[in-house]
Amino acid sequence: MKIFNVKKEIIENKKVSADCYKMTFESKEIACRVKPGQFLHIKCSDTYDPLLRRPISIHSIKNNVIGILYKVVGRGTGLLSKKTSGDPIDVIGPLGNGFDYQLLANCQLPILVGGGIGIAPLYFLAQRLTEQCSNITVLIGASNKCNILCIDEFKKLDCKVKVSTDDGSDGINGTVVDLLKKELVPENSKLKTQNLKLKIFTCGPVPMLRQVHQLVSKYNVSSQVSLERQMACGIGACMGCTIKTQNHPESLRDKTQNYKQVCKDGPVFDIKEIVWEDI
Amino acid sequence: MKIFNVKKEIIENKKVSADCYKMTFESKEIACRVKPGQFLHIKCSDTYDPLLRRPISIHSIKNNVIGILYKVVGRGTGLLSKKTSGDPIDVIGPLGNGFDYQLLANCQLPILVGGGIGIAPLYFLAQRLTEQCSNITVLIGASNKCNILCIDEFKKLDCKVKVSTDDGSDGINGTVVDLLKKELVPENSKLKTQNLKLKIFTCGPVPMLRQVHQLVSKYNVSSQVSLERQMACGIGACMGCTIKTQNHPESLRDKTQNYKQVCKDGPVFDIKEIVWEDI
Amino acid sequence: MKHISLDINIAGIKMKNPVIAASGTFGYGLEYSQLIDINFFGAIVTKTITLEPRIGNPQPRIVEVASGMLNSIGLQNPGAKVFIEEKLPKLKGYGVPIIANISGSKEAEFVKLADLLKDMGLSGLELNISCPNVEHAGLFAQDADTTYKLVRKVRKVTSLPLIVKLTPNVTDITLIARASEDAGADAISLINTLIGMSIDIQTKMPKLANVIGGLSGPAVKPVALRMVYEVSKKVRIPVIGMGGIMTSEDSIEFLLAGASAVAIGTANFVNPNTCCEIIEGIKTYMKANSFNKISDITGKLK
Amino acid sequence: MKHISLDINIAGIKMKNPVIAASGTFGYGLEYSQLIDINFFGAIVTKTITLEPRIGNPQPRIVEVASGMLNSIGLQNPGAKVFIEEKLPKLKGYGVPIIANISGSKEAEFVKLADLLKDMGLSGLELNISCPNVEHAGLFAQDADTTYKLVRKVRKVTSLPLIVKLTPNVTDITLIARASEDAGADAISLINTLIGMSIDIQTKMPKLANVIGGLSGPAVKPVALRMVYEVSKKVRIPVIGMGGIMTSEDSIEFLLAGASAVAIGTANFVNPNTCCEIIEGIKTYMKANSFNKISDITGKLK
Ligand SMILES: Cc1cc2nc3c(=O)[nH]c(=O)nc-3n(C[C@H](O)[C@H](O)[C@H](O)COP(=O)(O)OP(=O)(O)OC[C@H]3O[C@@H](n4cnc5c(N)ncnc54)[C@H](O)[C@@H]3O)c2cc1C
Ligand SMILES: Cc1cc2nc3c(=O)[nH]c(=O)nc-3n(C[C@H](O)[C@H](O)[C@H](O)COP(=O)(O)OP(=O)(O)OC[C@H]3O[C@@H](n4cnc5c(N)ncnc54)[C@H](O)[C@@H]3O)c2cc1C
Ligand SMILES: Cc1cc2nc3c(=O)[nH]c(=O)nc-3n(C[C@H](O)[C@H](O)[C@H](O)COP(=O)(O)O)c2cc1C
Ligand SMILES: Cc1cc2nc3c(=O)[nH]c(=O)nc-3n(C[C@H](O)[C@H](O)[C@H](O)COP(=O)(O)O)c2cc1C
Ligand code: FES
Ligand code: FES
Repeated sequence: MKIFNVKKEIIENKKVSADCYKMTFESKEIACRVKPGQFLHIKCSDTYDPLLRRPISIHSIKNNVIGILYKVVGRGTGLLSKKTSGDPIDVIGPLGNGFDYQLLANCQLPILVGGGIGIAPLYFLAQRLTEQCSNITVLIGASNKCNILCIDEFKKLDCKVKVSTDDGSDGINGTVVDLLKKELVPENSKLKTQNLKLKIFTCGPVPMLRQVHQLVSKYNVSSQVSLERQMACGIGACMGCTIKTQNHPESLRDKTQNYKQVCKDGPVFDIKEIVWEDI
Repeated sequence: MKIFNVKKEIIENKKVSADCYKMTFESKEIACRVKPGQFLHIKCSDTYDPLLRRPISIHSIKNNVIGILYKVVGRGTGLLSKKTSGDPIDVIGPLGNGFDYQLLANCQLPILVGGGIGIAPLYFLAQRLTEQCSNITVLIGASNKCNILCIDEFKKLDCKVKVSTDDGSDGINGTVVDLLKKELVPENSKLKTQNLKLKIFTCGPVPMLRQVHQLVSKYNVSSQVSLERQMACGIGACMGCTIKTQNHPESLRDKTQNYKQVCKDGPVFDIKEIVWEDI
Repeated sequence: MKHISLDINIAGIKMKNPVIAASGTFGYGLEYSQLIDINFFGAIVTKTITLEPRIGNPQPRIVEVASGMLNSIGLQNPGAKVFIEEKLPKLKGYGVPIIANISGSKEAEFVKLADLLKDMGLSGLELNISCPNVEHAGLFAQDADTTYKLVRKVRKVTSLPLIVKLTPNVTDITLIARASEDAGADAISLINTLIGMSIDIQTKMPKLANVIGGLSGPAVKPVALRMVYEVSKKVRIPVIGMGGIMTSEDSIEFLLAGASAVAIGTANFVNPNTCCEIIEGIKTYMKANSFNKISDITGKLK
Repeated sequence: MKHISLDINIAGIKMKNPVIAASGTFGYGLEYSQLIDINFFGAIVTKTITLEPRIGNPQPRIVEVASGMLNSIGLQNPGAKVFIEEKLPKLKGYGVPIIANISGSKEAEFVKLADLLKDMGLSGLELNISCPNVEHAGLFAQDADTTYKLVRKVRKVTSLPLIVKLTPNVTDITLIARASEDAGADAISLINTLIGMSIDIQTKMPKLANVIGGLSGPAVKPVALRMVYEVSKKVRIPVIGMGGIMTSEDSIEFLLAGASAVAIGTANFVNPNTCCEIIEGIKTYMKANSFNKISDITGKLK
């Protein structure tokens, strides 16, 4: 697969919540190849401090305009947030494998489960899913009302949106896993009679993903998860971002096969593939 | 003497020639204590790259507004030039000793000799000299017409301004040392009969200063020179910026007395004090 | 105007320019081929290969520090068999000399591996006797005698150009370089990473699961450059300089200090186009300074 | 709520906090007193003093590098006599323990100087056996035996708290630290600067007139931290950690790694207020983590 290092001008970089920003720029090369779940490796500084690029998922594609949604957590994202329209931006992408979102005709119902900034890649996924179906459910978890992201955007795509907040300031009082539980338990029997299958796509902090894993294991629902790791190269060369996965058939010959690279083999994995105790 | 580390907002930072900028900010603490020839130690970046501060002379004082005039030559000054009005600036000052510009009543005629960006500290000196006399001559040397700095400002102070350019695009075709030669040779006899003494203040690149030194030694004219050195602390603590000076009477007891610190004992020296072969 | 040539011949390895991809930062060459034309390189050194597959160290393995990074990959690699059967055939399709970087925890492993790799169409072998991310009491390259013995044994089983890669974590690197030369090395690579550490003050735990890791990037450049300068004055075999090279200016510093070629590691992560830019930059510098060949620059420090 | 105390006692030197001004970066303490209140410091270590005045190395002596600087000051100092007669009386006026840092090119010079300084009201002596900017074959602190002998002799002539400052330019710093402890040192300071170099590719000359110089600043922090961690596990005497400390977070990393106090060098140049900010930052951290005294942090790495 072809990967590009493009240097573009920022179209817009605007604050969308207390600590999140949305940035857009145009790149035909990337836009016409990228799949939901793939990410970009972004240079945040022209100096050696900070030195490394930062991985950020693709949040939206509209024509050739690429959108990213990011949270300011440290120096790299801090510098990114200071850039303004017209400033240059240097990105490498598209990177990683992306979600496998081909639905089996009408018999699969997608549920998108995003915790915090984990919602970022799911919006682009929803954009693409609407081309196939109209039954998308989006579960958004946030610490409080002010930090809920993308709710209007998802509604505009006609998604069924449900919200949870840790402090109950909006939606249900609880976590996005509580929301998911509700989708799974009662519906499950209904769906079965209609011969429908849920398909879950999730991204968020590790503790949340671990709970999602427990839940979907219990109900045996097909789930894909987008993971994060500290990255250096982002392209599969440095072995910095490995993750332990379930035993690979080849692992007798080559035990390294049990370790995958989040940047290249991921960031999206089948939730069952990951050895969750090892994260 | 009291030194301050002030954090202020930039009032203005504007381009004044192809590669020079003038920045202003307000600091009462510094403004009410500073002498011409003193400098500031300026933080150009919030990151560790570049790490050290950059020494820049005080170019002008108006009420409590401090002006600096700087040339973009590398990363530090490059970053400085990108700052805009309202951005924070972190400076330490006033540092160094400054010019000794008390004139002996009316019997001393000041000549200010600036090569390139070396003109920067001389404007502030001219501001202060006008309080004492009205006979200031300013010699400005530049590579070409577009790089001549401050000509109007000096004229507004009623200084007699003469210009040289390396390519003859303005003023005389030659260097500022050629200009100075003209001031010294013919005038010298005239001045003597009037019992007037020239007093030279100069700043610029080392090859130019060396020539000024030769010239003024020949005519035995009192001259002060502002020098540059790579600096770390700027305050006299690190011994990074030493310069060899003529034998000190104490040097038998302590030979380090022959070495002065440009940041603390300078940057202004009597031109005769410097061992020019050693620079 | 004379013809400017960037060709070099290091220890019998013919390269079209002196810019090499450093071990461990370029995988097996194939990953970056989706993004850049790897035919531009003077040579490619593979990620370290060991006899048996290694799963490497636990996560996290990477942490950024001021002007650099720490890594504790721990030589994760699929082992010699997979390398020979799967990686190498693809790599040989490129028009670039391939240098296999090998390591082991015992002398015998190096020897066996060198023997295994001798007729595989490789352009050279680099002995990584300096990886800080594996457990044994001290690195081979921290002791001149140990280095001498190891290199001597490997030398006996292979006629491939033999490059020995040294660690900067020593009192006097020239002693280790001399020992390598005496034992029959054809070239010296330096530096591998400096051993460092970083702590998360909130969790009170080391940021790397392995506690310590190897420091690379611009932060180490002054140390690397000094060591290249010291070593190149003491050995007659060529020195491949590396450590924090980000630009052609950095590369030229290493050449002036005495390196015959340079290798680029961490910079690939930051700017995958670094090597191409360096090649162009060296060319421009040669033109401006009337240098016709790389050896005109090597060691020309005044 | 319990009372938080930053007091420490290092080798008999009572400090009101563990933040020390590092040798060579704070002059004789007086320069910075025009700008900051130096009474805040836990202690001040003077610029290295030698028996005779030294004019130091030629210019340029300083060059900036990525996240750090190289210096080749070469121990310029006015000598013991001027120090005792002019500098010390002023310094003693402050309410801060003064530690004199001393050096020499021969063992005998150290001994003589230590003897001279023993009844001068100093709080301690730091032996700089690790300055890379003076010429002799290797630094004292690059060899355990040499270190042992030197420290032993100095120990005999002074009952002042004796701190030995080590160089990071060694294969195994724990050996040198152990030798110092065995010889009677009361504390260990580390690290001095890493030896580095930088080249001007236009003039083709080293950027420092002395060719090599000492690397300091954030670039060296990972190496310094690792060495503090290693050494503090191997010696019983306290370790003073330094190398690239810019913030209270950095300081706390050193404490967690095993340091009993920290010293601040290059950071003073960048932000003269660093030490005060660090003291405040450590206090805040202690509150948040329910630590009551500095020794609650020291070595608490999980
Ligand atoms: C595939 C992938 C996709 C991502 N997509 C998004 C996204 O769409 N929006 C978003 O806001 N964030 C995303 N992240 C996380 C984002 O990369 C980190 O928040 C960012 O790198 C932090 O950089 P910083 O300099 O601001 O923080 P730092 O000051 O470096 O560190 C702050 C925190 O961020 C973590 N962090 C630092 N560097 C990385 C890194 N390279 N990878 C992962 N974590 C890191 C640190 O461990 C630390 O906890 C993604 C991460 C990955 C791996
Ligand atoms: C007392 C004093 C007053 C000065 N006043 C002015 C002024 O009013 N206007 C002005 O434009 N310049 C002035 N300079 C020069 C100015 O400090 C340097 O141009 C600046 O530090 C370069 O920084 P940089 O990061 O842009 O360049 P770098 O990328 O660091 O280097 C570019 C060039 O600048 C030189 N340089 C770098 N750092 C220093 C330093 N700390 N001191 C001296 N030279 C350095 C380098 O040797 C190199 O040749 C003054 C210097 C001194 C010592
Ligand atoms: C992530 C990473 C992995 C590395 N792996 C290896 C390796 O497997 N074998 C080896 O000899 N050197 C390895 N190195 C060291 C580099 O080849 C190089 O010597 C060092 O990083 C200094 O160069 P740099 O600053 O340009 O990166 C690795 C470096 C990094 C950053
Ligand atoms: C300009 C400069 C001068 C120094 N002079 C001395 C010295 O005279 N004696 C000494 O023991 N250490 C000296 N050092 C080393 C520092 O004390 C300290 O060990 C080192 O710089 C690492 O700390 P830092 O990164 O905080 O600067 C000097 C360091 C610098 C930067
Ligand atoms: S980040 Fe380098 S292999 Fe994944
Ligand atoms: S710059 Fe530190 S003494 Fe002058």
